[in-house]
Amino acid sequence: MTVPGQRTGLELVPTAAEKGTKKEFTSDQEVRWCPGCGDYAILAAIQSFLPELGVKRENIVCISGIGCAARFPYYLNTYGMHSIHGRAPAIATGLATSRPDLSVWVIGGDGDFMSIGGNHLIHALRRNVNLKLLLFNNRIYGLTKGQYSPTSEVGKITKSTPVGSVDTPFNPVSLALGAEATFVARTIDSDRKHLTSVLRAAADHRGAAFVEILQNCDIFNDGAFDVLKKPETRDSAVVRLEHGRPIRFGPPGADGGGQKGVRLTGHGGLEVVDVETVGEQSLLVHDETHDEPTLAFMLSRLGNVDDGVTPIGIFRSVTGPTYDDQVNAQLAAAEQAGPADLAALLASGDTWTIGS
Amino acid sequence: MTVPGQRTGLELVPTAAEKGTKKEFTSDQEVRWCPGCGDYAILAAIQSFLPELGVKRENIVCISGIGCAARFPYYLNTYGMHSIHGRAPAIATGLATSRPDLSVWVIGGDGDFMSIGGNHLIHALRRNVNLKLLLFNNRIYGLTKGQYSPTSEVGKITKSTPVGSVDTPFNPVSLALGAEATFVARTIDSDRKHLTSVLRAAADHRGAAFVEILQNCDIFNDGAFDVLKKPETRDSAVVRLEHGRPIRFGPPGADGGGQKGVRLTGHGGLEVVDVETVGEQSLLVHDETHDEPTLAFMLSRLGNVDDGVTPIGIFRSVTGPTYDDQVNAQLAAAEQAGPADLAALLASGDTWTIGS
Amino acid sequence: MTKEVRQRERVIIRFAGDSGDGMQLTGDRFTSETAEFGNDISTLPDFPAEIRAPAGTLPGVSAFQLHFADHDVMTPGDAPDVLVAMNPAALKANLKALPAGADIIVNTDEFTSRNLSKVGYATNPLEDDSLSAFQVHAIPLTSLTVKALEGFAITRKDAERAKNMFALGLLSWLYNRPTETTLAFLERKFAKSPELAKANVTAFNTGWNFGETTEAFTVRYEVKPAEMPAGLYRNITGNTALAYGLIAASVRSGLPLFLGSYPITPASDILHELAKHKRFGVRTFQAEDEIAGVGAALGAAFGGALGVTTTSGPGVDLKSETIGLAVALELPLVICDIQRAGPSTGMPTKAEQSDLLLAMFGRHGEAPVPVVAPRSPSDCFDAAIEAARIATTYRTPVFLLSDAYLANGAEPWLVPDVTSLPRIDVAFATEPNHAKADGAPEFWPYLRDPATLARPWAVPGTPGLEHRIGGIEKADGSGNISYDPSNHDTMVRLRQAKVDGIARDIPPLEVDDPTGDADVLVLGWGSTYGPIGAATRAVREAGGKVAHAHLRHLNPFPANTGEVVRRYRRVLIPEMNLGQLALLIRARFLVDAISFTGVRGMPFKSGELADAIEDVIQS
Amino acid sequence: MTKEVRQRERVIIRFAGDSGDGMQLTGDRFTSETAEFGNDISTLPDFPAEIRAPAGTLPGVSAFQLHFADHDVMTPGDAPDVLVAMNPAALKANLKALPAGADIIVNTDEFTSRNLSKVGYATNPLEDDSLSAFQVHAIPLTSLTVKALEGFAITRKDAERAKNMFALGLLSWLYNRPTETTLAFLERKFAKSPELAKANVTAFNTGWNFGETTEAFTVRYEVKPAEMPAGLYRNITGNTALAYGLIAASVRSGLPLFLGSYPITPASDILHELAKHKRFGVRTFQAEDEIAGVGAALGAAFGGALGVTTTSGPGVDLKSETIGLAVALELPLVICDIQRAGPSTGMPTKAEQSDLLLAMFGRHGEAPVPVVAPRSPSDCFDAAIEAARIATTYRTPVFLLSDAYLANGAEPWLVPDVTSLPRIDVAFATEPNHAKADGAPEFWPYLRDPATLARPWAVPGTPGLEHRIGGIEKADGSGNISYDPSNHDTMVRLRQAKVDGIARDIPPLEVDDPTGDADVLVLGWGSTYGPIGAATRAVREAGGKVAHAHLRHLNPFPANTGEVVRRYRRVLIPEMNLGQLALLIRARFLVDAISFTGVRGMPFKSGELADAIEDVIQS
Ligand SMILES: Cc1ncc(C[n+]2csc(CCOP(=O)(O)OP(=O)(O)O)c2C)c(N)n1
Ligand SMILES: Cc1ncc(C[n+]2csc(CCOP(=O)(O)OP(=O)(O)O)c2C)c(N)n1
Ligand code: SF4
Ligand code: SF4
Ligand SMILES: [Mg+2]
Ligand SMILES: [Mg+2]
Repeated sequence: MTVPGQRTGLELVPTAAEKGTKKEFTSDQEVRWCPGCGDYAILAAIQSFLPELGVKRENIVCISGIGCAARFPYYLNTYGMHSIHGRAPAIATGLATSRPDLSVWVIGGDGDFMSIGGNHLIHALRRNVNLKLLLFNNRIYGLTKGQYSPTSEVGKITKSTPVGSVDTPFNPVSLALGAEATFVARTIDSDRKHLTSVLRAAADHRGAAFVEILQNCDIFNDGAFDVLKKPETRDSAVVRLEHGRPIRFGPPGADGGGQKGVRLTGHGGLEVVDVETVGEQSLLVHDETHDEPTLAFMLSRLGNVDDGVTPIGIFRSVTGPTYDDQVNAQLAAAEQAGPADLAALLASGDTWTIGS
Repeated sequence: MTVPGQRTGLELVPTAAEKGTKKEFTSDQEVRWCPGCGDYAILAAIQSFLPELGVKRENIVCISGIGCAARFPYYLNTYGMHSIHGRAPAIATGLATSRPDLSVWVIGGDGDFMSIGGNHLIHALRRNVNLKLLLFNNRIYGLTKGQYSPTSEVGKITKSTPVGSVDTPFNPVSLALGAEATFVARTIDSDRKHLTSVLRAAADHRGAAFVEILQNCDIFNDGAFDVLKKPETRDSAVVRLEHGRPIRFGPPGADGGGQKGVRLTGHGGLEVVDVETVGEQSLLVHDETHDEPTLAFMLSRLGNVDDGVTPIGIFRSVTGPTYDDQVNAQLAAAEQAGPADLAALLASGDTWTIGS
Repeated sequence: MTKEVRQRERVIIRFAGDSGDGMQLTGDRFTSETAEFGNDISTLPDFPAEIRAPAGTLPGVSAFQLHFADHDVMTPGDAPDVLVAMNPAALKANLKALPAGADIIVNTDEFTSRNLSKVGYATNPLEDDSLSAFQVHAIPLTSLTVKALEGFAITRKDAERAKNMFALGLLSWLYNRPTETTLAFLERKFAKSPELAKANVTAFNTGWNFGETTEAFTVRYEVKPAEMPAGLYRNITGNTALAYGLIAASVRSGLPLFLGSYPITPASDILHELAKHKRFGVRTFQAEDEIAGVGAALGAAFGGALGVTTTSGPGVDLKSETIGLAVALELPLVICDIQRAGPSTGMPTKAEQSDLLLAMFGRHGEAPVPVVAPRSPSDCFDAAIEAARIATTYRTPVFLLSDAYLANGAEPWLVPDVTSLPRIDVAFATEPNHAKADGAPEFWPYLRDPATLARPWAVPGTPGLEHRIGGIEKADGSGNISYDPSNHDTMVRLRQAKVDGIARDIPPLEVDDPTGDADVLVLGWGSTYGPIGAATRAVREAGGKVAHAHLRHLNPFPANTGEVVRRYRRVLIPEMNLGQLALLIRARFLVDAISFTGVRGMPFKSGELADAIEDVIQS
Repeated sequence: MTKEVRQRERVIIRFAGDSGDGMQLTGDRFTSETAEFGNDISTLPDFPAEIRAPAGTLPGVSAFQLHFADHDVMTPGDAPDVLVAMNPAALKANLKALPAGADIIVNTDEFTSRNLSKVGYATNPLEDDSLSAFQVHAIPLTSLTVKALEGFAITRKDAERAKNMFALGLLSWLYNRPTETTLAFLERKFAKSPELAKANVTAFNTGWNFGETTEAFTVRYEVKPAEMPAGLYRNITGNTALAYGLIAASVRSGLPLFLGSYPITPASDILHELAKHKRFGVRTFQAEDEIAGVGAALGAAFGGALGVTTTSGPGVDLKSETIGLAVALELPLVICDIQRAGPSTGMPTKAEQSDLLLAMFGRHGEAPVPVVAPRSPSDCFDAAIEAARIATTYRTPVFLLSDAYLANGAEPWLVPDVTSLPRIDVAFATEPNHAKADGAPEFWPYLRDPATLARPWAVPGTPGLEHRIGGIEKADGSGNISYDPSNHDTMVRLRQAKVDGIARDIPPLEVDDPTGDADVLVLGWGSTYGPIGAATRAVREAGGKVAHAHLRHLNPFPANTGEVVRRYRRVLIPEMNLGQLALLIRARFLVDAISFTGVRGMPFKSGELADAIEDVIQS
C-alpha cells in the first residue's frame, strides 16, 4: 500500500528512457540449478518483472548470501554480489544507506536468512532499510545436500537428523512481524501471477519489504508444497489475502467465492467458518494497512503447509520512516548548517601557536 | 502455568536436603556496579529467590555474555560462566542439552541479547531449550559507556547518535512471541515482589522462559522507567497481567479495581476503555495458556514505556516439548535398541581378512 | 577365445560420467572387489560443485579414481591408465589427465551430436583422430545393456541405469576381480525389488562376458595381491575415520561426546555420521551458525562433555572469538577444520592446506592452541583420538586439520583392536584444592597441575566447588578477575608454556631415510604424506637419496624438530598453500627451508614432487 | 614570602582520585596551560575498568599522567615526580609507581578511618612512617575549598567538587603555568551558571595563592619552553587523530566516508567522533554486531564509498570471514583495530600489540591483507590516510593497527596544512575494458592494472558495466566463476603479488643512527615508538651506540627491510606481545632477532628498555 504523498520504494532511483526487456535482464551465465528446481520459476518471473519497474538497469543491485537460492545474482544482468552465508542483509544495508539512487534486492534461502543470517534479517526489518528481502524457503539446506533447516517441519528426517528433527520451526511471517517489519508477504514459486503482484507491491513499498517465497527443492525436499499446488487440495489449502476483501477460501460456493471464511473469535483469535452458515458480512475483512501488526500476526498463525491452511499474499504493508532516508536527512541537515571545512576541523579545540 | 502431569522446569534437578540461605548464594566477589544501578535490586531478589527453589546449589549454573548485566554470575555462589558478547544462549544450549540435571540461567543486557546475540536468542526460544533467559533491559549500552541499543526509543541522543537515533526499537516481548517462545514475561527491577513471582513461574516452566526485566541504568539512561515507578504515574502506566483475571489498570475505581480496562476491538486489536462505562464483564480476561501466541502478541502491542501504558506479567506460558528432553529421549531410545559396541562399529561395513 | 594375460604392478582407473550415471557407486564396488582380492588401494572421488548440474554438461561430470597395486599404495595415483567415460562431457573433462597410451572405454550411445555440442565438440572425437594417442574401446554400453535386459519387467529407464553395472562387469573381467561382493551387494541393494536385482546382476554378467568374447579386448591384466599385515580390513574415508576416532575417544575417556556443528562442505559428513550413533551417547546439535556450534560445544565441555565442533575454513573464521574464550577458560575443545580451497567461498569441494596459520594465529591476543593433522584417510581416526587426548589432558582447545582430499579419499584400514587404543584418563576435580587464610578449604579453578600446567576441571553438580570463570584476565591460582599488570604477563606466559610443554608428551619426529645418508629432507604435514611418500620412493628407485619426515603435531613441534631440520643440507617443504609450515619452521629454527607450493585444489602429483626433489638434490 | 625557584628539564605529574573527583579534567586543563606555555608534552589517562566502581575503592581510582619538558618528549614518562592523591585509594593504587624522593600532595580530608579501611589501610599512612621516602604535602583540599567558597550561592556538594580546581591552582602555581586558558575554560564550562563559574575560579585562585603563602611549599619549579617547529598546535588523542585522518582521506579522495561499527572499548570513541561530522558527508552505522558493521562497510564500498570499520580484538575475530570476502572481491576497505589486552575479553582498557599475526593470518585460505601501524597519537592521522590510500589504490582491505595506549594518549600536534596532505586519486571504471570474440565491448571486473595489479572499480549506476562479483574463485580477467585448478593457483598468487607489490609504493625503512656506527638495531612497530625512542636516547646519553628503526608498514615490509636488519650484529625487537613481529622478521629474513616482550597491558618503561638494549650491546 503506498500512501499518496509518501515516497515510493523507487522514488530516488533514476528511471529508464524506455523499459528494458527480459533478455536484457538475463546475464550470460549458465544457470546451474538442478533440473526442475523451483528457483527457475522465480528467476523467470523476476527477469520479466524487473524491466516493468522502469528504472535504469544499472541502478538495480542484487545481493545474496550463500546457498542454491543465493546463486541468483549471477543470472540477472544487473549489478550483483554473491557474498557470504547469512550476511547479505547487512551488506545490503550499507549499500542502500549510502546509495539512495539504487534499487537493492536481497536474496537468500531459509538457511541463509533464517538460520545463520537471522539476526541481520530482523535488524534490517526493524530499521526499515529500503531493501527488498526475498526468502526462498524450500524448508531444507539445498546446497549442502539436504540437512534440515529452521523452517523444516518437526520430525523431519534428513542426513543430520536420521531419526527426525525435534525443534519447532520458525514461521518466517510471524518472526518478521515480531521484528517490526513494515511489509510482510508470502507467495509461491509456481504461481507466477501472484508472485509478480507481490513483488511489484514490495518494490513500491518504501522501506524493508520481506517476501517469503515457498520454493520447491526437487532433490532434497520435493513436494514440500504440493498441498498448495495440487488441483485437488490447493483450493482448501491456499488462503489468498486481498486488501479490503473478506477472507474466503476453499472450493467456490454458490456466490462464486470460497466456501470457507475466516472470522475473529471473541478471545483474540481467528476461526475458519462456513460462509453460507455465518454469512459473508461476519467474515474478517483483510486490512494490510493496520498500524499495529496484531491482525497480520493473527493471520500468520492461521495455519501453514503442515496443517494445510496457508495464507498467502500481503500480510502487512504500512508506511513508516526508513533508516536510510532519515540518515540521509540528518546528513543533508548538517550540510545545510554550514560548510565542511577540513582545515577548520583539524584546527578545532584548544590551539596555540609557536612563533618562528 | 504448569500443567499437572507435565514435567516442571526443575524436575530433573536434584533437590537440596534443606533450602539454602541468601548468604550461601552470595559469592565472595565485590559487586562492581555503579551505586544505584538497577542491577543491585535484581541481584538481591535473585539471591534470595534461588534458595526457595530447593534444588542443590551446585546444580545451578548462571551463564552470561558481556555487559554490566553480564557481570551477574560473579556475584552468585553457584557455577557460572561470564562468556563473550551475545553468545550466552548458544553456550547455555550446549550445557542444558547435555546436562538435564542442571538449572541453567542465562543473563544478558539489551545489547547482549537483542543486538549481537539476537539470533542465538530467537533460536533458543524456537527450540524451546530448558533455559531461563533474563534480559536486563536498560535500553542503553552501559558497559561501553552509553551508546543507544536496539531497545532505545527513536530519537535517542547518545554518544553514537549525537542528533538522535533513527531506528525503530525492538519490542522484546513481541520478538520473542514471533520466535515461537513458550514462556514470555516482563517485570521491573524495582518491584521485588512481582519480579520474584515471575521468576518463580519461569523456573517452573519446562522449556525456554524469556523474562524482560526493565532495569534502570543510573549513569547513562537514568529514569528510563520512572513513569512505571513514580507514584503519580505508575497506576495509569503499569498494566498487570494476571491469568484468568480481567485486565484492569489505572487508579482504583469504586469497586477497588483499576478504572481503566482492556477490551478486544472488532478488528483484531485492543482498546483501553473506562471500566465503569463498559462494565467489567466486557473486558478481556487474560489467558496466558492460549496455544496460539496471538493474544499475547496483541497485549505486547498495547503500549510501552514511551507512551506510558506498559503491560507487565506473564504474557504467555504454554507447555510444549523441549529440545533437550527430546534429544535425550532419542539417545535413550537408541541405547534401548542395543548396546554400544565400539569394536562392532569399527568393523562395520564391507570387511575382508588378510590371513597371516 | 582365450586372451593374453599381462602382469601389472599397479593400475589406475578413473570412472567418469554424468552425476546421474552412478559412477561413485561403480567405483565403490570395484574398490571392494579389489580389496577382497587383496590389492592395496587408494581412492578419490571427484564430485561436481553443483548439486545436479544439467545432464551431459561439463560441470555435471562426476568421477571416481582408484589406484590398486601388488605393493602398498600411497595415493589415488597421478594419471589414470584407464578412463571409463560414460558420455562426451566425461571424456572431455578427463582427457587432459590421461597419459599417452592409456585405455579409454567410452559409451558410444551418448556420443550424439546434441551431447557433443553441449560440451563444445565440433566433431565427434571418436571419429576424428584426436584420440589417436590412446587405446579407445568404443562400446555402446547403454544399448548393449538395454538389449541384455529385454524381457525383464523393469522400466526402460531402469534398464538404461544398469549400464554402470555392465561397465563394472567389463572392468571386473578385464582385471580379473572376484565378483561375489558385488553380486551380494546387488541382492542387498535391490532386496525390495528382486526383478531389479536380477536385472543388474544380468547387466554385470553381460559386461563380464562381453569382455570375454569381444574382439575389442585382446588382453586381460593381472595385479597380484599385495603384502599386507594380517588382520581384518575395511575401506574407510577420512571423514568416517574422523567420526569413529571421536567416538573412540569418547568411549576411552568415558566423556559423553557432544558435537556442535553447522553444515559445511566438506565437513558435513562428520555431522551426518555422528548423528547415527546416538547409542554411544553422542549428541549432535545442528546449530543456527558456526558460532553457536562451537559455543554449544564449549558449554557442554563446561558440563563435562567431550566438546567437539566440525567445520571448514569459513566456519573457523567465525569460531575464532569463541576459541579464544576457550583458551581463556582453559576447557577441552576439539575443533575439526576440514580444509578446502580459499580464500572466502573459494572452491568448496576442493582441497587445500591453507588454514594452518589461521589455526595458529587466528585469534586476538596471545591465544596459543595445539594443532594436530592426520596424514591419510584412515589416520584421521588416530589423529582424532590424539586431538581429544591433548584437549582433555591439557584443558585446552585443539585444532585438528584435515582437508577435502582426506575427507573423501578412502583406503583400506586394518581395523584396530579396541583395547589397544590409547586410554584417556580424565580426572574431574572433586575436592577443594586450597585453604583460605583462616584455613577453611576452598576451590581455586586456576591452581595448575605442576606437570602439565593444566587447571582442574570441576563440573557443575560437584558440591563445594562452585566457581565462576570468564574471558576477563584471571588471577593466577584463584581465578578471580585481575587487572594486575604483572599477573597478566604471568598468565599470558603460563598459557603459552602449557601449550609448549605438550612437546614433552608427544613422540619425536621420525625420519624415513633408508640409506641414512641423504642430505635433503622433505618435510611435510597432513595430506601431502601420500604424494611425498610416492615421490621419495620414485626418487630412491631412480637412485636418488632423500629423507622424509612428516609432522603430526604442528603446535607444538616435536622436541627434536629443530635438530632434525638442521641435520640436512637442504630442507624442502611441499605444501598446498603458499608456504605456511615453511614460515613457522624458518621463524622457529632459522633454517633456510625451501617451499614447494601448489594451490590447485588437488593433491600434488607424485611426479611433480619427485622432479622438485631431484632439483633440490642437484642444487 | 618569596620562594626559591628551581630549574627542571622535565617533570612528570600524576593526578589521581576517585572517578568522581574530575581528575581527567584537571589533567586536561594542566595540559593546555603547559602547552600554552610552550613545553613539549605527552599525556596518558588511566581509567578504571568499571564504569563507576564504588566511591573510595581501588577499582574506582581514575588517574591522569602528564610529562612535560623543555625538550621533545616521547612518552608520558616512567615514574611520576609528583603524585596528587585525592583520597587513600588514589595514594595506595599509585604509590608503587613513585620513585624515592617524589612529591606527594594528598587531600587529608579524605583520610578518614572509613576510607582508609575501605582500601585496607590498617593505620593512616600519613601518620605512620610508611611515606618517609617521599616529600608529603598533607593539605585539607576539600575543607580549604569549601571555606574559600563560603558565601557563594552554591550547594555544599558543588563547593566540594571545586576541590580539583583548588588542586589545579596549586599545581599551576608550583610550576608557574599561565592561567588564562583555564580561567577562560571555566567561564565557558559554567556559562549557564555564573555563580558556579565564579566559585571554581575562586577555588583555582585560592589554590594558587595557597601555594604562594603556605609553608608547605618552599620551592617552585620552572621548566623552560621547548624548541618546537613554528606553527599552530593543538593537543590530540590517537582516536581523534584517527577519526580526522579518515575524514581527511574522504575529502582528499572525494569518496564519501561510510563507517560500519559496533561499540567496543577502546575503539568506540572513533565512532563517537565520526558521528559528529555529518556535514562532511560521513555516515556512521551502529550495527547489530561486528559482522554487520564490516559487512555494511563492504556493501558501501561496492557502492563507491570509502568503507571503514573500527573495532578491537574480539571484533576483528568476528570480522575475519567478511575481510576474507573483501580479499576475494578486491574492494577497498579499512579495518581499524584498536588493540587491547587479550586473549578473549582480557583487560579491555589496557594496551597490547598482540593482534599483528591475527591481522596477517586471521582468515582461512591464502588471504593477504596490507597492515599499517601508527607510532604515536598524532601519527594516527597520517596512518589513517595511508591506510585509505593503499586500500583505494590497490582495491584491497587494509588493517590499521592502533592500540589502547595510542587511542587515549595525547600529544601536541602541529596542525597540518590541508593542501599538503596526500591526495588520493580514485578513478572509477566508466567504460568497457575488453572485447568479446565478436568484437562487442564488454566489462571484465578482474582485468588488472598491470602496474598495481588492482582491478577496476565499477560502481552500480554505471551503465554498461553491470557485473557480478562473489567469494567463489573467479577466472582471471573475466571474473566468472571458475573451478579450474590452474586458474585458482594463478589467482592465489596474483592476490599475493598485488599485496607484495605495494612495497614498491612505500618509503624505505629509515634508521635513526646518529653516530652511524651502531652495531645493535632496535626494530619496533606501533606504539613502542615513544618508549624505544626515549630508551635509545638514554642509552646514547650514557655513551652507548644503538640504532632505531620503526616500521609503519608491517605488510608488505619496506623493500629495504632485509638489508637493514642484516646490517647489524644484533637486532632487538621489543613488543607488547610474545614476539609477533620477531616471528615475521625471522621467517622472512632468517635473522636471529632477539625478542624483548612485556605483556602487562601498559607501555614499556623507557628505563627497562634501556637496560635491555645495554644488555644486547654488551652481549
Ligand atoms: C559460514 C558458512 N557456513 C556454512 C556454509 C555452508 N552452506 C552453504 S549454503 C548453506 C545453507 C543452504 O541452505 P539455504 O540457505 O536454505 O539455501 P538453499 O541451498 O536451500 O537454497 C550452508 C550451510 C557456508 N558456505 N558458509
Ligand atoms: C564481540 C564484542 N563486541 C563488543 C564488545 C563491547 N561491549 C561490551 S558490553 C557491550 C554492550 C553492553 O550493553 P548491554 O548488553 O545492554 O549491557 P549493559 O552494559 O547495558 O548491562 C558491548 C558493545 C565486546 N565486549 N565484545
Ligand atoms: S538442491 Fe534443491 S534448491 Fe538446490 S538447486 Fe537443486 S533443487 Fe534447487
Ligand atoms: S553503567 Fe548503568 S548499567 Fe552499568 S553498572 Fe552503571 S548504572 Fe548499572
Ligand atoms: Mg533452503
Ligand atoms: Mg543495556
